[in-house]
Amino acid sequence: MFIRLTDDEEAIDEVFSNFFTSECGPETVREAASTGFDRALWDRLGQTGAAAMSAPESVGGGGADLGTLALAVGHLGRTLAPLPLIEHAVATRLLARLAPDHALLASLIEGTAIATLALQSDNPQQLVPAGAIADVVLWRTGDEIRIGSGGAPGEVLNNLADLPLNRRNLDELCTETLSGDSETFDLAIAEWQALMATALVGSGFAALKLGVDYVQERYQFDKLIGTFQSLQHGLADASTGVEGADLLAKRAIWALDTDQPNALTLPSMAMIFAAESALSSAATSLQYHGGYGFAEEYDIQLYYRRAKGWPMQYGPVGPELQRLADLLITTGAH
Amino acid sequence: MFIRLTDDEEAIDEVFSNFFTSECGPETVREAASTGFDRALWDRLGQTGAAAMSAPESVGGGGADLGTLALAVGHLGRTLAPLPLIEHAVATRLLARLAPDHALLASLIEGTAIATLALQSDNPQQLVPAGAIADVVLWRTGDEIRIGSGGAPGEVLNNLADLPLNRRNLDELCTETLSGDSETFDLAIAEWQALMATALVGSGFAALKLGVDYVQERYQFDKLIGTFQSLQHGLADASTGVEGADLLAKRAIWALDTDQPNALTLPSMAMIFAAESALSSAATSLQYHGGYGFAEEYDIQLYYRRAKGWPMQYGPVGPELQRLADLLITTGAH
Amino acid sequence: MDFSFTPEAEAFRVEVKAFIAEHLTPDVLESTREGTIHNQGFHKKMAERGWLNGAVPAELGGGGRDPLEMLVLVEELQLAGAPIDGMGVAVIVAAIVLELGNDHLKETVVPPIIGGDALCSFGYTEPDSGSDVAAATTVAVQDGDEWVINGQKMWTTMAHIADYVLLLTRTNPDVPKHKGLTFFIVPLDTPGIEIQPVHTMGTERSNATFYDNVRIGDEWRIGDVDGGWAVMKAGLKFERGIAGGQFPSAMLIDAAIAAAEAAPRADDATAIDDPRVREQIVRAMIDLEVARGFAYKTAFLASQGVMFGVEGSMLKLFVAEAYKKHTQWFLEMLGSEGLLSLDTPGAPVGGHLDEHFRHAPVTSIYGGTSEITRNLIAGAHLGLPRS
Amino acid sequence: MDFSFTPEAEAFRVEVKAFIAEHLTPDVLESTREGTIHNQGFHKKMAERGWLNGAVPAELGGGGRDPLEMLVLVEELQLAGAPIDGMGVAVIVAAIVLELGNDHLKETVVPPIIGGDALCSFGYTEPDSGSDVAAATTVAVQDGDEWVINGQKMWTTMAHIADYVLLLTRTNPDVPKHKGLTFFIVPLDTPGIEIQPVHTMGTERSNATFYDNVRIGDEWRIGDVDGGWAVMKAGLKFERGIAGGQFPSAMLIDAAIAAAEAAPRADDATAIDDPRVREQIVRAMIDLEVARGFAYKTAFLASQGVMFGVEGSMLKLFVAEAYKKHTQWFLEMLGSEGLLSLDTPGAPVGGHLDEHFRHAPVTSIYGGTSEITRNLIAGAHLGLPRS
Repeated sequence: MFIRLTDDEEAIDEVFSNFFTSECGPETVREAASTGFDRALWDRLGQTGAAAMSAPESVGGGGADLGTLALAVGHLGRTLAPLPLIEHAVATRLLARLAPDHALLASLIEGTAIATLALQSDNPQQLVPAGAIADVVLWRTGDEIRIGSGGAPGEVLNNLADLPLNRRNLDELCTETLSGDSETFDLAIAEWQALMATALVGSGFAALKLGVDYVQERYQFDKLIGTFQSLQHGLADASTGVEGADLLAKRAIWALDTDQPNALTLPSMAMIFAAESALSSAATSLQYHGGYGFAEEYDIQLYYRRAKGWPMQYGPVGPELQRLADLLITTGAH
Repeated sequence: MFIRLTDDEEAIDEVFSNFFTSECGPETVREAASTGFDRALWDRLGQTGAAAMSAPESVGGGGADLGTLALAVGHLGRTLAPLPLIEHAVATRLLARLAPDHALLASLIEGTAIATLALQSDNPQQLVPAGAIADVVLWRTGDEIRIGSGGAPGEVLNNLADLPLNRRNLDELCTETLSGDSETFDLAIAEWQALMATALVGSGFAALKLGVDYVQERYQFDKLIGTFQSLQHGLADASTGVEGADLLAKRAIWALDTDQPNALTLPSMAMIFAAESALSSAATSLQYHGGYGFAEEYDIQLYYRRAKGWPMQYGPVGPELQRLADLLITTGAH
Repeated sequence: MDFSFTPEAEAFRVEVKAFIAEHLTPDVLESTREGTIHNQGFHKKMAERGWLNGAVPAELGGGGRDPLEMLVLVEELQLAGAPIDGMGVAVIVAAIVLELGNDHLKETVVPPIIGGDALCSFGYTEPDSGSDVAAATTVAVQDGDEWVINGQKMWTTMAHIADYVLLLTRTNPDVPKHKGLTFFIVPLDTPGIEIQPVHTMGTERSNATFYDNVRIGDEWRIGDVDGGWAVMKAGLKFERGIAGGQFPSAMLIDAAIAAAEAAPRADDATAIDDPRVREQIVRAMIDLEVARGFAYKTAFLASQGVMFGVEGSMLKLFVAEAYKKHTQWFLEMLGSEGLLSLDTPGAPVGGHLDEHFRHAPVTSIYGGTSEITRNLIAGAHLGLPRS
Repeated sequence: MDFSFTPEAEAFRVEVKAFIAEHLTPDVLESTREGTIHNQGFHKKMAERGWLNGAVPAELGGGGRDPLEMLVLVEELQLAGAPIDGMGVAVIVAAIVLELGNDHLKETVVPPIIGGDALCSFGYTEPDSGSDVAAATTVAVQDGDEWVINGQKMWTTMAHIADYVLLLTRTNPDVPKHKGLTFFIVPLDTPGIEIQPVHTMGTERSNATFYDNVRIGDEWRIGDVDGGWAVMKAGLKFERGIAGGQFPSAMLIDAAIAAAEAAPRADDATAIDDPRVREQIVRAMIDLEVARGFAYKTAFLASQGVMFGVEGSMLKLFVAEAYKKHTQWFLEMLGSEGLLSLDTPGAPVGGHLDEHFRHAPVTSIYGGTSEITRNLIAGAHLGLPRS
């Protein structure tokens, strides 16, 4: 057991911390609001090797584990960087797993093409994460895993979280079926969930910090509002939620990296809990901003919208909880 | 619209307020803990006419509406009086509605026999409210409403809310089938729900008062704990819940008395909301009592246990919410 | 105990519904998309019915319509999603002027406001004073018969289309803060006023207004010099008369049911078949009934001449907190499709659930945050001592 | 990042499970029904394994077992519902004595406590000082080589079966309150001590203890005169080493699943088929995993020699609030049958869900209320200023 970053991880974390805080301020996020994507930033991230870092070395990737990728994703979450890092990394890993010799892999490793995966099975008209910009899409139909390329619409459907979201007509893509077990796709989904949890945790920490900083600047009734006990308690609860989500997300990432028995359920749990914690953190901080929390000009609303919107890409939480129930209650695995 | 007591109602309310506060202190409640029933108190209540007040005049009752009965039930809730007033009144009204000439009615009006109703249909072995002491039970099997008498077990099954609860083997009672529409039983259920909501609201107000009083007596850190903002906010939320439940319970009672279109759904809504508000009120007050809240010696735990236990007699809330959904979503009646 | 509306109120409800059917056209609804919940044509039509005047107490010379009928009006308008921000301000300003204003104001301001020809906005809040409204620093200094005003206001919603602003100023910095305030009704075309838009994450547009040596005559003052706190309290009092029906969840529930019926789920079901969604809809319905209880009680008390009940505060607190929760539920049940915003192709029920979600947080902030409201309930209702 | 237990810890888990299977007999479980979560035989068996000593840091002369292994121990014991209140107190008292005690105490008190032959109880809380423990008023006055103690303690759980009480007293009333405190270890058979039971709404029995001119020698003092606050902080520090695993919900979830599988619902279904119940069980499982995260982190920090992390406070807060919520859900799903109490005929899963419901509220009170814990997180972790 070693529940903090190793020295190596610390060093990598610092690189990403520097990258995201220096390259992606709130103005970057606002400028990309209508497209959900900053290609120049993507290219710069690609130069750090991050886009391909978690692909196997055998296909030209960096061979890093998810835990290392999660360091970058955490900072993406903190800064709300408009980049399809999660989708691209997960889809690239999936393709490398299923078809290590696939012709498309090279451009994905280079980052010149963007890959994503469709999260719903058997729905050829679904909204795909990064669907507006992805050149390559992987999805599941029945027991088959397919890959399609071409025809990124570019256009974005306006959405709550300023995401590069669009519908993809999967049947119309230039499609091929990949050989491989359908359950490999479950693993990709779990990776997406665990990384989404990681991004949400990052956003939750950042939103909490906005609130904590604001209540230490704002006076009302001749008192710093950060001294009011009800605000202190609201922020303490939010902090507890995000810290708990952080530990769970990290454990989910670890479970995937080390192939633990709960590697397919912990990521889902982490995503569900992180979604609620991040939203609660953003909503609490927003509330304590008073009217300013609602103003476009302040950053907290950016976090509020993404905390709700990011995990909605997966689908409604109700059916996911029932899926977990089927997996967990029948086996009694808790 | 007249949302307060009329002068007549004020007078009646005062009578019941005096009766319950003078006749039923916390020691009365504790003494009846193992039986859930204080027969001497029941007899004294009977002398005020309360037990039969809401039965029609045509069968010898007081002819009062539910709104008037609810005044007594509210004070029963505030004092946690160990009396089967709700069950007896509802069952007596049901019998009078179905069989105004029934031989058992006289003793029910006198209060020498106690009536109740089984809340679950088609379950001959169910736990019946006041089942340990009721001489007469009404229930529904299929489309039939039945009445049975005799064999009150006397013995109580130990339970969370110190209720006179026991299982009744309905098949073994001396039974007859009453003529009348099965839906008449729905009305009795709704009356029970609305009165249960009323009792819960009473208990919620009393529990809140215990908390408000305690925080104005207790010092910690050289401060009256009632000055701490987080406690103030917790109590404000609890108060809002109970006041809201009060208005909803009153409207449910009124809807039954005046045969409104939502007379069969508002009582259920009121019971569900009152149950949560009363529990939240008791739990909040208990928490602010610190360790004493947990001690048998303090009264708040009596409220905490009843707030949870009383409405559980009806059944789990999940299926009830689904029943409401079937009634309300399909008709769009909101 | 009687929760029924009078036959007159029920008849009025029929009238209001017919009015809505006739005048709340798609164009009117569309017009609020620019972010200001006001439509001049619709507002004028309401004024022509005498409904603005109806909300002004009779003893002040207003229409003095039964508060329960005004509740019916607001309830139906809100259920239909009609733009009524302008109405709310108009009624309160007219009532304040009639109670505390001078003849100039009564003659100049009230008739066009009540007639639906002029629009007013509130100028209370400042960048540094939100909850603590009495801390206003916008300064008014007397100069002969005139006042010279300098300062800034935030959240002067509708100021860009309004004729007047009800402006809270500081006229005495040397006394406890709530004793040095004075109110003015300032025509917004007075030189020195600048209006800048404030955009929000909801669809609403508000404004910041700047006052740079704005000169107005003393006839625009309302209430006594340094008597602003009394004006504020009067405004609060009249607010109760028309704010009884705060039912954002009523519209939301309709939208949620429609959206759930169309949202596909596994096995050819839709979200409306999901027990979890059904439970959430029923819970929202229960909360709505609770809100109605508070609203009815508040309106009943107003009809009895009792202006301040704790029910008004509880209504505000309960409705805002419940509404926020409901918007979270009903957006979430849609999964990825729920992300699509207003007027985006394919957005469930036109994206209105997203709109509700974006709008909801401000309802626990404006007009008194939930925290301030809880303080009030704890103090005034429960009698808990100040810390 | 590594969340795995060492092979040694996993081997130890096997040993603990075997121990539990052998020694946690129905009789032992039954014995706690009288309300004291301690069984002397079971406690002694644990001591014989060296597990009490294992939790005492090596640098103090204790067993100094890896905190992660102690976490495994506590986790397994709690999952099995073993009585471990006595263990918790023993370890903390032994460690405090070894760190701050004199030779008399080290020789007299530590061996029997660590050996499982003597039992200790905490005497911190008083009728008027709960959260504000430094406000203790039980007085100790020096009289030659002796101290004379007068006062009263509340919640001296296990005092009626214990040999010692770790007693917080006031020795100087003229200094700031936390600077005038002194600790003693008082043998409970000393004349002048009276123990009265305090019954609770849970099944637990606690005690009030009264001290009437209790005379003890100075050799029973621990820490400096007026140095009680340092002793208190030492105790808090050692608490982290063994309190890592607070998992009441783990047992609860097992009971809830068993109860749901047996609870009939309409159409021949049981509650376990109800999507609402299934969701609640999964949510409780998620909360349990979150709690594990905090517990593992706390134990990891302890194993690294880092004693104070905010994770311990968050663990306490999160677990108590989640547990209360879970007990409400799982009792409620049973409807009327859920009302039946422990050992009542026909009670679902023996009435344990009712027992959990009754017990839960105290978990957000003792050892620091949720309010105090939130204060702590806001101040120490978020850096928010005192009001």
